[in-house]
Amino acid sequence: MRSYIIKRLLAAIPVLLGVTLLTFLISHAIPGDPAALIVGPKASKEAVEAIRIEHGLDKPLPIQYLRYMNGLLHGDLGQSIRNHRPVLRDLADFFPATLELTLASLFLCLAVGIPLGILAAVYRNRLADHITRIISVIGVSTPVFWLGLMLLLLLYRNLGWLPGSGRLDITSTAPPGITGLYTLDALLAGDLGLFWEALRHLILPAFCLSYVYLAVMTRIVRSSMIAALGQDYIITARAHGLSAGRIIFKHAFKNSLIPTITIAGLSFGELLGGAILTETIFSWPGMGKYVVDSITTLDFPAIMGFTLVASTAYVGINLCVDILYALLNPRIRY
Amino acid sequence: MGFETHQGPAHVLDRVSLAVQKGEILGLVGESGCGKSVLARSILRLIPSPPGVLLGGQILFGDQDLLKLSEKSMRALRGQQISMIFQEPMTSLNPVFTIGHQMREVVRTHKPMTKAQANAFCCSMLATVRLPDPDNVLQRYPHELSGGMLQRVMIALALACNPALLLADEPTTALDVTVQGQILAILSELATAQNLAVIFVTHDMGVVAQLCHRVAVMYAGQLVEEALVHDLFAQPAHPYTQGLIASIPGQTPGQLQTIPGSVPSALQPPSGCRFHPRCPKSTGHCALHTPQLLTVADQHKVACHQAHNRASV
Amino acid sequence: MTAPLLTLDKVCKRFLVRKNFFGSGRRWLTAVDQVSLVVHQGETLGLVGESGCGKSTVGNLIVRLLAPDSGEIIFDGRNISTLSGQALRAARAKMQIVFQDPYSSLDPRMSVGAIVALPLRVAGLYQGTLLRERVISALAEVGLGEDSLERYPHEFSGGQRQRIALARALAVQPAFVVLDEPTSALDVSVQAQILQLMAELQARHGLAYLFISHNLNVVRHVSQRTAVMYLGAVVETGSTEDLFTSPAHPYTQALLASVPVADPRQRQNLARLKGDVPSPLDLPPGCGFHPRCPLAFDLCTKEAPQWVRIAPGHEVACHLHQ
Amino acid sequence: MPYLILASATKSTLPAWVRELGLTLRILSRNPSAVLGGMIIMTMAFLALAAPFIAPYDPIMLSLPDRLQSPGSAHFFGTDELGRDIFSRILYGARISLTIGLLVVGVAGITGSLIGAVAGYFGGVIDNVIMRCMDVILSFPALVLALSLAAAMGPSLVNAILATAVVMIPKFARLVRGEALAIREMPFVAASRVAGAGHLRIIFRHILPNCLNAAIVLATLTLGDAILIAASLSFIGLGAQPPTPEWGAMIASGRKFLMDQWWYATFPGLFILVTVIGFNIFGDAVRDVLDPRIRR
Repeated sequence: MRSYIIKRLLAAIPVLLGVTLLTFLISHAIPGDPAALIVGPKASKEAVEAIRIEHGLDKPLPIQYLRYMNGLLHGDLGQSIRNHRPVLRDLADFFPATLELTLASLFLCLAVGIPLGILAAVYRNRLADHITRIISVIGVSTPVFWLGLMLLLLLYRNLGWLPGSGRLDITSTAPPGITGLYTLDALLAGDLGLFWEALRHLILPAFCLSYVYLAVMTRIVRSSMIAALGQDYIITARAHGLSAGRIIFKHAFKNSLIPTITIAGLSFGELLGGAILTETIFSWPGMGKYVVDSITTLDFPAIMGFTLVASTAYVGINLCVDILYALLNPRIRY
Repeated sequence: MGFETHQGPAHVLDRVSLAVQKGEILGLVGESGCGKSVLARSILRLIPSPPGVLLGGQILFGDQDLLKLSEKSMRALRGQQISMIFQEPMTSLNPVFTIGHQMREVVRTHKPMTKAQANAFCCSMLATVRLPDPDNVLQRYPHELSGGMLQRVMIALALACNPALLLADEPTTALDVTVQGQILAILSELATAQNLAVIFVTHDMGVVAQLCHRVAVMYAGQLVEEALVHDLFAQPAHPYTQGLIASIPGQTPGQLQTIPGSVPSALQPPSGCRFHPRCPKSTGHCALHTPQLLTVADQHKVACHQAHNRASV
Repeated sequence: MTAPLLTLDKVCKRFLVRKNFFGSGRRWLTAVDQVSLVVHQGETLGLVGESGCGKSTVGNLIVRLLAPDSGEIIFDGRNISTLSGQALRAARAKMQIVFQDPYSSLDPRMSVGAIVALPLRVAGLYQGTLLRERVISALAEVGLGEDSLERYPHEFSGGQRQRIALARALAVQPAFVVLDEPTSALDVSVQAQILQLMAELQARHGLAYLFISHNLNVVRHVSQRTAVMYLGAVVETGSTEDLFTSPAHPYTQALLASVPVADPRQRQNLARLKGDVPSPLDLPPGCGFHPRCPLAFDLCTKEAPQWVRIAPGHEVACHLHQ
Repeated sequence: MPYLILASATKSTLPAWVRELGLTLRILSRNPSAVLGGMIIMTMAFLALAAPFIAPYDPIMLSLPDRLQSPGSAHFFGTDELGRDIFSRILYGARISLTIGLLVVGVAGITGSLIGAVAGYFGGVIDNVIMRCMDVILSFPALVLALSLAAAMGPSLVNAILATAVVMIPKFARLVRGEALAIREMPFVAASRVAGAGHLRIIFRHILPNCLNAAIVLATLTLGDAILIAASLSFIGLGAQPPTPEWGAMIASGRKFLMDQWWYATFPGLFILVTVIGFNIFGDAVRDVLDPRIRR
């Protein structure tokens, strides 16, 4: 098993190289004038020229790539045009908020999506299945940003049940930073009031973000459960007199998990993409909001830095998923 | 033991009546799609409904009607008193659990045993089907064993609780000839030893001739002939059975006898005798009237107008 | 005696099996090991063996869907084992193949007419109405009417599809056809029809067949000569009559004895061999059959047996006969 | 089951694909969700085509006196901050969204399918190189890659469409490659090779036609995603620019007025939702009919 994990880690290296190559090409080869993008729209001609020389943008692309990689290895993702801070430091500041949001959404998805998917598969073509199907079709068809706005309109403006923006009330101060997740940090600090406040702020964005992903999750669980329930070994298990509960929750579910986690890992990309929009709507100070703000100010280095970090995270998640897959599936254990 | 069923809307089984005694191996023969597997599965009520609907009839196990049992008592029966082995040993076991895990689970469902007891019991079961190194086999996953070995595991599992009836659904079709021989030998030996009633579903007349005591021939969802194995091969009464035996190659040199046409669809079976469009002896009467399954000689029943006429003359 | 139509001389084929995704633990699977065979004009050679013994690979090597690693394949006086491109196309114009599964051997997206016409089109032999007529006559030969031209494979039953596959093979008027388990997927009653049809076509066109099958009864019925394969190697060849009545190799003997005879008066001991067919990944040393052979002795585990002629045209590779 | 029976019952002289299309449509017409999805799509297509005739107002022209009016008989869906009729803008927006969807799926579908067929058919090094490139694209979250591509090319609708298409290509390439890998092992391909057929003939005669169903299913299912991604790009300011009446862009400007003028952002979103639902349920139904194997 250990050798499998090591091999899997090694196999991720070319993928990451590919990711850096593509990010490099997007930032250096696609734009008409990369230098102009790096300095920003308000810069003078001379400043553009200076940057061109300074960043070696007049050199051939392969050499530029080496420079770029060298920078990356030293943690240099470029400098933000807006505040002239290193992009990496900005992203690091915003990272915990995004992590808190995505983890909360992931939890919601799994907690609701898996039972719902099983329910739909077991009661296939009955009422429970139809209701689940309607919920999930609406889920995959809803524009996240619009859903967020509608939630704000209803639960914040009209009903006033939940706060509509930020991670805490404006007047509150953040709990002492240990994990960077306010809910967790507040609990660690023993401040239940603050925990409740952070949780209330988290609910709307987390629900908004999870809904799309939840729909995808439900569909996968449903279809892989149906596939598993149609296998010969299910009939064998029935012929051996095992109970329906055992057959569904043990025999079929463990098999259905194998395709489920693969696709769940792939769909994590949708969660990351959705985070961009959700954070924007709910003024959630995470990387997603940061990148949209960067787009408004045409802060190109910030955009590319975010792209790289988000993709690396995505590759990392799928790496974990692969390892989990090997743990669940005896057929590919080495 | 006896049963009598028919299913719809595509009448996969039409008024099939059969009986098996203790210690007897009954061969159920027919070509693909004739309903022989469906029949075997309906006995254990494994046909999902929808789409399968049992329109009528009864399945008597001893004096219990299986069709009237609750799902719970049915479950207690499955694996315990009636068990089943299947055609594809490779897919009949759950790929993500070890053989031992799955065997123990079944054994402990039916018998109060500790894990260690169950393990020892499974080991002894594997030994009775002559699997070498049972301890090791228990720790393996299904994909690590060959088809022949898996089929032995399936047999061991099926016989673990000393059932009274074993349903074998083409258990050797997916195996090589030399391995098939081994499996058939084990089955026949264990059936005798445990005084089992076996329903052996197959399309291979050779296997039937070698293994079974009695044979039932099915065609397009209906039973067309039933006889002791010697009588069936010596004096097949139904033209379909005759054709089936004559079209086995390698029997006699020279021309191979053929049955013209192909197996009809279960959705639109022919009228009257379902075999009449392919039958060399059919008359106008056959197209209109469905023949009954009637006794023509001792323990020999056939559903054919011509055979009935001959018998009554 | 005239020169044989097809000769295989010590043909070998190995496959690289990547044990895992990263290519480490590479192993070779020996599918065909030193196989020599001869097929004469107008005869049927049966090739029998259990699954995984390499018999289908032999068929694929002959029609050059695969290239042999070593050895020679001589067809119609030409060595075709190393040909490629245009030369190969020309050389195999006289050979065709029919596969086991009548459902996947016909492109579901092509009409029957287009399927049968494709080899003729590729060969550039016929065009327009001539092509159409040729296709119709090929279909007529296998008992299918002109109305089947515009229909699609899924509208036909298994037996009819196998007729279409035969029509496609025969359209280019080959001298030799590889029949790779052509009736295994069919019901007994339909199988008999197809066997009958193939015999008629052979008689009419003087075709030579290599009939690959795991079904000994069928091979006995159709072939004049038979070769038995085990684990990639041919272990015995001879006239069908000799081989079935006096099998010389212990494997052939066991194989024949394991076939259930459709006669309840002759009950056999079916369990003649112990164990399973070993994986072609780890070939046993010496004679490949020795781990399962009831008669194996010391030499069998060390040395591969040589070919011995025990009767005219009947040869066996077994130490017992040395 | 009914598929086969119907097929053998039709014996006409029409070309095969017409027969098959007819058959598919007939089966779809018996599937309620296909009918619902189809009706939604057709309604949207009709609104898009007939926009100039139905729309009560000009979608671009300003009318400052009418600004931010709530929905009523004069303006069904109210007006925006420049006094433009939101209903009229939504109708014209349908044209943009449907065009985006079709363009993205067309470009990505054709490019991706060809790439996939070549990779799957030839296998080996060619396959490896192509699929590793696809893997790199797939290791970016879709919206993130589309966003950075669009940012690099500069904010415009055309660039947003291109960026979305690039993101979708690997989906088609993967699917078609998988199919091609299976098809090239089919005996009918072997039979053609024995008959002497070359690579091109096999790719175009066997591989691509047999991938068609799967690709069409994926295309139908992707249409909705494409519309969503493009709308998201417009929403964050990288797609359609003002005054283009694109739905995502409309929601973006409506966001500022959310708390007091709810209608502004609500109606365009409702139309995205309904359109995408239409494509998704139609796509699901097409998948059930054409290809029961692909599951998501």
